[in-house]
Amino acid sequence: MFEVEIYISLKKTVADPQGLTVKHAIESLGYQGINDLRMGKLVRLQLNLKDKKYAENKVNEMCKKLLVNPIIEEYSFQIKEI
Amino acid sequence: MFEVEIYISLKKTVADPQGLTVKHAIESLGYQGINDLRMGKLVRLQLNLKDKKYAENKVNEMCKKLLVNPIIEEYSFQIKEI
Amino acid sequence: MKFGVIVFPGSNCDQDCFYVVKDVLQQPVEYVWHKETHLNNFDCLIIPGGFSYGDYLRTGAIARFAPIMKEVINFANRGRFVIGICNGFQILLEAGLLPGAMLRNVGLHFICKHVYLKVRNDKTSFTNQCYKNQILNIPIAHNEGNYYIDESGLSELHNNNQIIFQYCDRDGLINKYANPNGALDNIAGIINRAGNVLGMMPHPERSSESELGSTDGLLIFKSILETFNKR
Amino acid sequence: MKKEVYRSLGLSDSEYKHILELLGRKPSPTELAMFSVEWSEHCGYPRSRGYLKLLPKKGKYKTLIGEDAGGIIVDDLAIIFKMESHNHPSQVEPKQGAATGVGGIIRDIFTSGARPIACLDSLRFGMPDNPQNRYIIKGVIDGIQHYGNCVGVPTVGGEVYFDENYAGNCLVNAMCIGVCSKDKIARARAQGIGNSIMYVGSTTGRDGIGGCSVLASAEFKEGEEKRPTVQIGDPFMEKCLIEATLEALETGYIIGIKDMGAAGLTCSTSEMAFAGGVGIDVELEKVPRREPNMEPWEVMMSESQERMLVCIKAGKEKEIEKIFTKWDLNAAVIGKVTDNGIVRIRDKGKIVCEVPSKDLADAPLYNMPYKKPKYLEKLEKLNYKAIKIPKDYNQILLELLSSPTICNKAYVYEQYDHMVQANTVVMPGSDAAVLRIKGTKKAISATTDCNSRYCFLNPKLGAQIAIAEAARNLVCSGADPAAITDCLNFGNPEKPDRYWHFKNCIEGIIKACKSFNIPVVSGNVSFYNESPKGAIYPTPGIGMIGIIKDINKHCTQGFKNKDNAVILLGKTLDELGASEYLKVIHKKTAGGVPRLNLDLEKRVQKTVLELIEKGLVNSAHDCSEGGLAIAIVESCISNKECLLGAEISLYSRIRPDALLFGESQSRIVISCDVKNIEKIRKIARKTEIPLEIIGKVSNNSFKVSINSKIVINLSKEVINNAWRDSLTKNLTKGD
Ligand SMILES: Nc1ncnc2c1ncn2[C@@H]1O[C@H](COP(=O)(O)OP(=O)(O)O)[C@@H](O)[C@H]1O
Ligand SMILES: [Mg+2]
Repeated sequence: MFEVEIYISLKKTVADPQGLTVKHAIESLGYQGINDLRMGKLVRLQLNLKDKKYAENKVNEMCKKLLVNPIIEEYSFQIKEI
Repeated sequence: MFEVEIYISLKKTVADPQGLTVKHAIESLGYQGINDLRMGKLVRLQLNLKDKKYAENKVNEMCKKLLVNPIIEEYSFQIKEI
Repeated sequence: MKFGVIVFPGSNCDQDCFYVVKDVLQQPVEYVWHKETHLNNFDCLIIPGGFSYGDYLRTGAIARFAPIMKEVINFANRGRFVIGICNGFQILLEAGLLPGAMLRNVGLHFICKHVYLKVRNDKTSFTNQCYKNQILNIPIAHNEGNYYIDESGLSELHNNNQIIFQYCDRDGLINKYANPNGALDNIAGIINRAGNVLGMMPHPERSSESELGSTDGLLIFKSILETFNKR
Repeated sequence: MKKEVYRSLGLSDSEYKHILELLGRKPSPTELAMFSVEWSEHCGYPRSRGYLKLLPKKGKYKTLIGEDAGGIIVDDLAIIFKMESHNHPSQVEPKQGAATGVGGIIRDIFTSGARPIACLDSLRFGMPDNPQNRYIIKGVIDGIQHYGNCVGVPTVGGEVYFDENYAGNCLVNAMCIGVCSKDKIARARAQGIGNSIMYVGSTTGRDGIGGCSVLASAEFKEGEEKRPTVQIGDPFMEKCLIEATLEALETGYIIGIKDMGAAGLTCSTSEMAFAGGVGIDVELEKVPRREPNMEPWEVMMSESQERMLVCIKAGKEKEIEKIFTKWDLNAAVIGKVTDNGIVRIRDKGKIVCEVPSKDLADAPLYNMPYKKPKYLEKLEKLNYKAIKIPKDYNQILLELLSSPTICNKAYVYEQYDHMVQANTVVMPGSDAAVLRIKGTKKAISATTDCNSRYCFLNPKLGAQIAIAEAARNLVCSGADPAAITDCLNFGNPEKPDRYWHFKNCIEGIIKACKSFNIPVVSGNVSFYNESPKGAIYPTPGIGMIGIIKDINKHCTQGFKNKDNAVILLGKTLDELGASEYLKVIHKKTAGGVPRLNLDLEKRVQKTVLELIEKGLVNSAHDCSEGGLAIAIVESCISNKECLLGAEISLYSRIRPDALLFGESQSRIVISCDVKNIEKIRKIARKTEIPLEIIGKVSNNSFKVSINSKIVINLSKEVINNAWRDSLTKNLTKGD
């Protein structure tokens, strides 16, 4: 069994107005020194598989097929046996 | 300077319709063995601060004040000097 | 001319499209359930607006895998007419029938209001009842209408006259003030290279009767009918 | 049973004693939990039912009353509607609180067999200059757009008021209207011994059972985390549920159906049994669940969203199940109808509840003490002379135009899909929304109204004005006012001053309804709207619908053509009390509420309706917050594509500020072709209402003179700028 965390975010070349808005909101609370802020998606799932390599392949597939739109997004993930 | 990744997700006790729908979608693509899937938010930011402890405190504050509603959400974060 | 309206769970403009085709355009029309695996002699398919699967992952991302979509793709590849409106446009993008992707509106809000569109290409199967640079009044209602495509894709669209509608102001000026959602080059609707698949964010089915304040949307349905009848 | 247990469930000592007497034994934990919600204000209305009974039930149209939502019959159609509050959840989790409020009211409508065709939302917040308030305001709007847009029901109208007294307790009242053929109305009851009880929709989790966690610590496990009382709405599921339910109702095999709202299964089982005069047996382990190891009372109390209970003709379960599974929804037979009038719940064979439905559903009724609050006497008295007459009316007008309660609300309603279903003929931005009914010439007009400052200063009159204003708004769109739903938001009813407000508001509603011959077909009570700073203003929100006979004869508030005559119908009195002007400019909430002559009001409305039906006017707009000057400005700049001005000449002996900004009732500003003036005059003479030609529409500036002296002269762009983006600017501060 694996616990997977997939991080999906907009490509650097794509503007992220939501990130900007959140950055301003934080700054208006008086926090300084935020250089860059980008919003993304987090997908947490448990995979009932045995082999780690195989599981990684599957996660990559899911991302490419469904979870991520490569025109605008990029992703990375972490996988951990539990 | 720190790079911070904040992971925000719905509390375990709160229903996650979005996660459920995505889980079904992945399953209907033929993937088996997904036990649980929950959607969340990812906030990536860079903090121009010196002290790690201090930076951690600030991130905790931002989460509590603005980014997270503790009634339904929980969060964790990673912080890394860059 | 026989129309089909695809129904995904979460579609919510399916009944409006159905109504306009049947009662205003007065053409035969049927619903097509997303779980179907074959299509019944349709001449034109409408992929309606709404929130297929709640738009829960990304707009259109899940609907694109519905069983019927294989058939829709075949149908389009055979040169038949497909029109995707709003969520339907988003689904066509995800399915790769049209190039590009949709981002969230720059203002980060859902926007529902009447806007003006300039007809950039009046020689298509979907616009032959309009004249070039005609200004149409058609409403939008979406959260993700911020059209995005990379540079080479964009110049390809321009070079092939695939940009059909651009957001403009009442006087036809295309500028950032007339851009409701941040879409690249004010793009509101595009067609594929072959010219048989149209995707547009505005809702022609909401502006096809004078009671609702505008009949400009009907021009699009009438254009398709005209193309079909001429064939 | 320990006192602490039932007390913290909200039951009093005497209520607990009453339960012991009813049962003749000690209640099980499940039963105790069920009693506690059924007898709460939320379900059983023990502190308000006595007064609600008095609301008029008959009017111009045949009424349908007594189910979850009520309605009227118009020709062959049933028009069902209701308004409901979701204040407390929205205060703690604005987005989801508001979203689930919308979801709940929509379910009430389609479980009556009607397709939801429109929503409205009546909102009250603290001032937008405070970041905490802004967070709530934006979150609530986001929740409404998120849910409403996704389920495909247009949000066509509503209201937003801002006042500091709502800062600690916002109000989110959502209204939904549905339509069906009158012989397709579904009932919220179980009937027919042996028929099946089916559960449909989303799964059951431990949502919203926070209040009952005491049962766990007392009887079961210690120290469980207190559950949030906010649920996450799933508009996608609800959209599927709407379609599946309406499809299932078409079969004719559904005997009864009820939404699982507050208190979920408890409410739906006991109330469906009670309404049908039957009993219901339920096997709890058959309930589809999201979480393992749920206690029986957790399942019974869960407030998981998007679920319903259905009573199905025996033998037809498979057919109904097929429809729901086609939409990928859960459907499970969990019980059956019995003849003993008892709600009997078994969990894995063990009986955990066995109570007559009547005992649960027929909550006790309390007489509450009431008393007029002392501070009112002081507030009522206002020394007008002490209020300085301003010098620069230009500045005052601009300040009012940009004040949050008066300024343009497009920031709100443009985030709502107000056109889906393609029926919206008059969109938000006019006095009332107008929806066509496809296949007929008729249309429905709808509005929500309540000036709670009036109700605070004079509840009885304030409530009457809310109804008069709602009717006036409908009339301005060309509709004949037909029926209302009310959403009664008040503070703690156990405090006599709060209860006095409640009682007087109800009396006001009754008086106005009788006068207009309009029934109250549905409604909702929300008490305990308090924060540490005190109670909210009493806010009896009125949702009203009207019928337009011929859709081609509707009207909107904006001026259409330059050189049209501007006419004021009704009379401006020398009154300033309780006005927005006093509050915004002079920072005063005081004075007598504007007078209301119901007879004059009705004649003004009748006149305007006749004028619209005869096609004699080009616009009609009532005077409300901000008075005559604001009403005329709004008519000038309603259409952003075609701003107009006006030249207005007033002659009067009352104070200029009262003349311009006072909120005298029963006034409507119309515009018309000059050639129609005489015809209009004749009709007004017949109905004996005051008529005054006060100027004309222009293409330039907005100019007002009083007794031949110019007091306001502003370009149409300047007034437009003050009004149009003010709310957006206020709310995006700090972004
Ligand atoms: N919360 C809201 N949701 C939708 N529409 C709204 C909301 N608030 C105001 N509106 C719309 O804005 C317009 C002006 O509202 P309001 O000033 O309250 O009108 P009135 O004073 O005539 O009752 C109306 O068309 C109303 O329906
Ligand atoms: Mg009004």
